[in-house]
Amino acid sequence: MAVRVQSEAFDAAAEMAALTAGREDIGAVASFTGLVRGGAIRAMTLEHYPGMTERALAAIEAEAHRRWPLKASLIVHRVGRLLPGEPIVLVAAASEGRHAAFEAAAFLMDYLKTDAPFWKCEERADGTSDWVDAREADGTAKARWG
Amino acid sequence: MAVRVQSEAFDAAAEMAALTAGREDIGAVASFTGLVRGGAIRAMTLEHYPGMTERALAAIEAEAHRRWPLKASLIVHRVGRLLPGEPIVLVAAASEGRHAAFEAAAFLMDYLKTDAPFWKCEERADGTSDWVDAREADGTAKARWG
Amino acid sequence: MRVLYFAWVRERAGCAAEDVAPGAGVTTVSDLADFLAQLSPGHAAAFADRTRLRVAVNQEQAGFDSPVAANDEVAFFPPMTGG
Amino acid sequence: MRVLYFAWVRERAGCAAEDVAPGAGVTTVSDLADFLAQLSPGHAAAFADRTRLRVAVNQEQAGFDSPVAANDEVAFFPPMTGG
Repeated sequence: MAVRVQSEAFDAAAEMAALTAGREDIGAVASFTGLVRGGAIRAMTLEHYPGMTERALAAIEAEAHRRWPLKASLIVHRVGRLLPGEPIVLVAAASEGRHAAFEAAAFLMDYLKTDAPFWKCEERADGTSDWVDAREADGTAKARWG
Repeated sequence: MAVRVQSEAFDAAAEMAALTAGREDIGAVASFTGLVRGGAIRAMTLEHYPGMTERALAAIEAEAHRRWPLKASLIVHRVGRLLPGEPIVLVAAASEGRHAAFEAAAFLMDYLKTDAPFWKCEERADGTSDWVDAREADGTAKARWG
Repeated sequence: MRVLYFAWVRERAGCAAEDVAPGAGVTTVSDLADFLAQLSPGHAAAFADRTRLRVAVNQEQAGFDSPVAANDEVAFFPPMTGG
Repeated sequence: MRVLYFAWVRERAGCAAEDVAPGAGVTTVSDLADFLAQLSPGHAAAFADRTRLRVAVNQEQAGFDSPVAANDEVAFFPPMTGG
């Protein structure tokens, strides 16, 4: 179990490799990487609530371990100004079988979206910028876990 | 879209990095890595049906692209003799949003399990070896996609 | 009482954090919001539509009816948009 | 007709591939299985329980009722266990 919040870029590949390195008890790793999309967006700045963020992420990760028999897990979330193509978040869940791994990774993302204190501000190509509105769909996605 | 069958080890991290390299239109990448579990197993040998395997994997990948708006995808599956801790399979699905990516990655795995001509033979620690039986749960998992 | 603001709430309030002593009449988050809203026009704008605000008391999600006390850390922010 | 065997079906049949000419009476996979089963005791063992076998004709999944013709590639194998 590990949770990190950082402004530095992360190497999703290396993070996932580290998750299973030297382990022989992991049969399945599901991961999710969220990236900044370009197009109308020139950059994305992520603000967070230091202290509460780490607590919230650790609580979400602990809840995933309560619900599924996970062998390992990881949440890495960046803050600060990110450019299109850069990774924002990585979650990974490792277990014996694939269903637990897939479900836990989706669960981590759904809860992170609604319960972890991060806020995105988009800089658009026309020079304006604005805070991203929360999506109702994210509340719905969380609700499916009961 | 890419499908590969190979006896060489693969670097799941590098494969995933290549999937999004230079892209600004991908917001979400979900991946799954299956690994050989140790414990009672000393090694796992994967046999396949050359020709049909590639066709089956390409058909599964094409079906995923029909069902979800994917920006990229990847299936890499190893054959030959693998040791505990080694990766067997990597699937990844990239899209704008996370739900399509998660669902497509799970779909790829469920179909691969039942429709791609691979067979596992386990070498146990006691020196015996045996072909792995198909799991009924894999048929159930595939059936949920309709 | 330590009050924190994030995202556009911070921008409207004009500060990221402030220490306030709202007095004994302020016993809930709602009371505190009433008190903060009259500190400046920016604060008033920040608290104009409370349906758009979320709250944490001592770094745990809370509601406008949650109690607050003198040594609490209370944060106001929009719905979260990470990930 | 090219016949392929995989996994324990290959081990029982004693070969991975063989070319056969079963004659005009063999028009379905089921007919072909009957023909192959009498080639050797190993073949008989391979085809003893057809509920445990899966079939592909020309590298597409097929059934025991699927038609087969002289130039087809027909493969017999257990349910797949990849991934």
